[in-house]
Amino acid sequence: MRFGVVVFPGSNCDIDCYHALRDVMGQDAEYIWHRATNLDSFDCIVLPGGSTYGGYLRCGAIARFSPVMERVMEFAQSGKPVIGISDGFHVLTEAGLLPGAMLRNRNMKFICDNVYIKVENSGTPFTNLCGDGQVLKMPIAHGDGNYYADSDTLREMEENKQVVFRYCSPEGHITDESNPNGSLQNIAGVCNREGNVLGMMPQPERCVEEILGGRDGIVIFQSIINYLKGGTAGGKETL
Amino acid sequence: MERKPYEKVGLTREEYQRIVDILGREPNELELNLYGVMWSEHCSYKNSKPVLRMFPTSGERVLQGPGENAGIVDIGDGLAVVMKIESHNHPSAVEPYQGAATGVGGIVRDIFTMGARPVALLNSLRFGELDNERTKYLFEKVIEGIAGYGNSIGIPTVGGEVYFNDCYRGNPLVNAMCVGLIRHDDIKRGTAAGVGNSVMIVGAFTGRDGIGGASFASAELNEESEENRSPMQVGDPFMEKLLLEACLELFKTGYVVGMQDLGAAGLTSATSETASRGGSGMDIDVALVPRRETGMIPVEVMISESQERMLVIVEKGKEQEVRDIFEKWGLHSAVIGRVTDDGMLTIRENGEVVGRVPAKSLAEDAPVYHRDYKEPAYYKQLKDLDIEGLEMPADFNGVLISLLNSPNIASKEWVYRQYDHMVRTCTAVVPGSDAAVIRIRGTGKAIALTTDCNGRYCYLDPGVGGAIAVAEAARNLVCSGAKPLAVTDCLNFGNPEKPEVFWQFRQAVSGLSEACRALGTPVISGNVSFYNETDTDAVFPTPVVGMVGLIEDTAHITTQAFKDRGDVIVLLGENGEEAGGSEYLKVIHGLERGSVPVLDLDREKKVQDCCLELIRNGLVKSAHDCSEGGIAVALAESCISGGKGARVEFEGCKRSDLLLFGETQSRILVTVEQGRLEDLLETAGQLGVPATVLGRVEGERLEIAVDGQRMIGLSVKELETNWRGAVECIMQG
Amino acid sequence: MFYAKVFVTLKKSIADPHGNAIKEALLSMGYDGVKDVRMGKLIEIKLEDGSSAKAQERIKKMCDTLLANTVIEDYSYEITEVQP
Amino acid sequence: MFYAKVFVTLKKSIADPHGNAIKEALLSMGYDGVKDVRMGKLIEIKLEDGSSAKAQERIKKMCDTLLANTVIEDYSYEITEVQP
Ligand SMILES: Nc1ncnc2c1ncn2[C@@H]1O[C@H](COP(=O)(O)OP(=O)(O)O)[C@@H](O)[C@H]1O
Ligand SMILES: [Mg+2]
Repeated sequence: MRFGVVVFPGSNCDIDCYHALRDVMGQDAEYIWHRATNLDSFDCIVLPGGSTYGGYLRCGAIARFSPVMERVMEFAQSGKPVIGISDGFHVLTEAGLLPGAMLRNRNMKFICDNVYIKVENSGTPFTNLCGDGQVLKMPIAHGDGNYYADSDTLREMEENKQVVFRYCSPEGHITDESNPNGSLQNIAGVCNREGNVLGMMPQPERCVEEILGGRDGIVIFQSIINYLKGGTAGGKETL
Repeated sequence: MERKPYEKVGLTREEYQRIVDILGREPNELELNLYGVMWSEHCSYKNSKPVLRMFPTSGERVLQGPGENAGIVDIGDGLAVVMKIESHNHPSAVEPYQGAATGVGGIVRDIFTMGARPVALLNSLRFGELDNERTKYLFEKVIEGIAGYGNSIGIPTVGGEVYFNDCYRGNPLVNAMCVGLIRHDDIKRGTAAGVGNSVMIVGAFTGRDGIGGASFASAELNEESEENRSPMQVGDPFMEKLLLEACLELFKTGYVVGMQDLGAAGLTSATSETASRGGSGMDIDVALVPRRETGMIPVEVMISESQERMLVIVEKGKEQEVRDIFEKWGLHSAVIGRVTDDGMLTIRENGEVVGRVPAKSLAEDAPVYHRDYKEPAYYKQLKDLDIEGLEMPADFNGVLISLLNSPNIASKEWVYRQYDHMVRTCTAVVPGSDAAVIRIRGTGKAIALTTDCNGRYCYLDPGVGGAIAVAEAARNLVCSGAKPLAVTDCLNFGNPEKPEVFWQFRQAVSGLSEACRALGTPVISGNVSFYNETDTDAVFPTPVVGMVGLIEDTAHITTQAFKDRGDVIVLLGENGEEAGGSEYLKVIHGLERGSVPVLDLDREKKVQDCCLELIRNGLVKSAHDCSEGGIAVALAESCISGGKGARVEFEGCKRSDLLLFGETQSRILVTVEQGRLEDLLETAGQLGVPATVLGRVEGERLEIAVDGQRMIGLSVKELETNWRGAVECIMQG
Repeated sequence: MFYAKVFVTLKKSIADPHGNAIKEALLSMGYDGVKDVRMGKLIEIKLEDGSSAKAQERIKKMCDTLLANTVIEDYSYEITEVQP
Repeated sequence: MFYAKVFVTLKKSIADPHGNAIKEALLSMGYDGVKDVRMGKLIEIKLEDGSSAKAQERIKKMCDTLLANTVIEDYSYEITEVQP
């Protein structure tokens, strides 16, 4: 499969996504400069983490106007999978591809740590190899990951199963204590109504090798590959 | 009385005369200012140079020693590590967020100027005690500043240290260290050569920032200038990230002759140093320097310290190619002059020469001073410590908890949780163990990194304290499975014009040097920061040691955490009962005095070599060095990190408080599988290192007995709650 | 030349931890009587434009598209004509 | 009750990375004519006080001690009396 990792000015985790996809997952991966205008050859687009435009004004607010974003929107509208991680999640909300917005972490600090998240919807292209309710251990590294949406939007999202991940305790309980940043209802990742665009604050590319302290991120990438190959949920045994 | 013009730029009468001799005439205003900044202690090291010659600076693996933007040490496979540490103490005291942030920015530029990809940041920090709002504010904002900059440019901040002591109250220390990776073939130097080659300035526009502090001899300064000068800058990590990527891309073209970042003394030092190193001259026009502000006069352009700028010497005819690369990254670049062969730094404004001096005279010919030094009165007085008079604590559990709660020993998680320490996905050991470990992609190797310095030891005995800083740094690396390779140092001291301070400085450098020789770790780069004092007092002499080590095989990576119940705990080295200078003495008895722990460098080396050998033989499951808080704290930390308890027994002791909490050097706690214990003891014996079985990893509690008597018994949970929560609790309370 | 002062503030319904922290700090410094503190952004823009009405319109559009995220923020602005 | 709008801005001679990035973004979005953008803080304070003069004085003191760092920032404020 061919993955495109977008490089915005200020992207940092582009190389990490690239390595995870190529060296660990053995996929075809390529960087896409933010001025690129053709995404035809790609099967999946990754908006990586980092600090696009320094995070100035608001995270993702300026990158969202990069030339490549119009193509990303078309790509998404055509139903192909797009995943935004951390700052990439910001770009997706700013671009209106995902509902809601992000506030400053409630403790006002940047947080880099391992957290636990629970898979709330295992029917997406990004989670189809996860069990429903499966708990994953994953790093976060952000200052503005406090997810917000107004109550109408939230209700709609719940109805459509658009909340894909929630922060939880190691045992899978959704508690305030296990919520690192104050996100509304512990939301850690959401998808669009169609399910082909995912944004998540936890960073799967940071946990794909034992030497990095864990491999729970692999299932996310594996799910995408599975989806692209035409597989669907329930393909768990292939892991 | 009106001060003389040379006094206003900080020069003495003799120094002025020297300039007149060099030029064969009186300098004009601009020229005088150039000498003023370049011959300052900060740029010229005129007070410290003779002392720094004590450092060992060469070795098999040293590819670049002191004198360049950063030092370089070989790690095999055609790869090398580039590293440097630098202070940003004074700016951080005034504007902690921006002061710390721009400190990080500056050190990162030093690394990629050499052609290296920065892969890790560390920071060494000192503040007053956290008992007042001002200090808490400084601490909080410095951390935010480091995080704000480092996180944004995507270089992981993987380690460092923080200590609190009243001596730093008015004068916090903020030292930032950066480490880069490079292929030998790609090493670039800050050299200007090749007559006719172009001199370009790239990155941010030049403004009046960073020059408010400098004093001016000039009567011609207009009001616009006076009003708008600011001593501080605001860091722009986004610009730096672009600059970093653009410069690394540019190096690949082969068009770069030399590169230098614009740091202290801005364009003045960048032009004169590159020309001087290349044995060439330079002819530049300040009118060509892109500016952010109107009405700037030549001297302002020459000494502005606006951030995120680089000077690039480019092969003639390749300017457009260079421009294209910077444009791609959304950055400005401009040709401001060319390299000449007359050895002169010629400065023009719109073509007209406004200043012309020998480049080398600015960069290298500052006078050198051999300062007076004198042993301070306190030195002998404080050695006195009435150990008999120290009351034996009744409750050892309480002592251990107090130590774990001391911000100097407590977990620094509150700090490093704010740093992105994982970006670039190479951090194999994250902050919280003895040293950070970064794997080297494409090889089976890794490097280990640490910074260390116990300021209290260095105050009580600068010589031994300095040596211990090196020894502890090396020990931390060894505990991680690395062979120590090289040192970068940041020497933070008071006013060198005071003989007592200068004595501390000399002693410390001598101690550092001796230890560096003994442990085979040459000094490849460093930085001196003097005048760290307020009206009342100087800071403790604080010679911070940054060290890199090489792990030949990632399988050797070792951490301090206890791994499995049943493993045997062995002490390499020998226990002592030393009290002087310990955190125990400070926290429990309120004393900062006594003789610092003895350091026998031979023994230290043996213990370290032994530990590394054992690790390489696959015998060691965890390793942790004993430092502040002694062996009891070391045991507690290994328990906490591993989430497992331990049962330990000591024998043959006079004072159990000093045995458990004293800070005797050259000790490492290792654990080994029961089945391999004999192998371990045998190897240690062959290497002539005492190895004592202390006990086992077991249960959920730390149980320590001395000569059959139970001294400490606490649940790991309780240890952890205190140790992990202490700093956060203070900062929120 | 026009000079616009754009104010971007968090929606009233959204908690403002930063403002809160400042309020607590002020209270602890003895500034009692402080009832509420909110932290927002001030964006100053110098803009050349044909007419005040056009400047007005453009600023509004900048706010809607870039300067504010209306999911979480409100904005307002003041525009004055100034000498270039 | 008084309502104070405090504006904290970077000193003129200090580079403003945020403002700069916004300016570039606006230009690239086609808003030509944008000459300069600076980004600062807007701090809104609700304050109970005896008189307008006293509120004025206290706000100034808050700026000097907490709200701005006058090494790099300037501040100004507007105070109006409002219904509690
Ligand atoms: N300012 C800091 N930044 C990042 N990491 C830090 C900082 N201060 C302490 N740490 C980390 O916390 C751990 C403990 O620090 P310290 O007690 O100084 O270690 P040691 O005694 O082994 O030298 C180390 O892993 C260190 O890197
Ligand atoms: Mg230590």
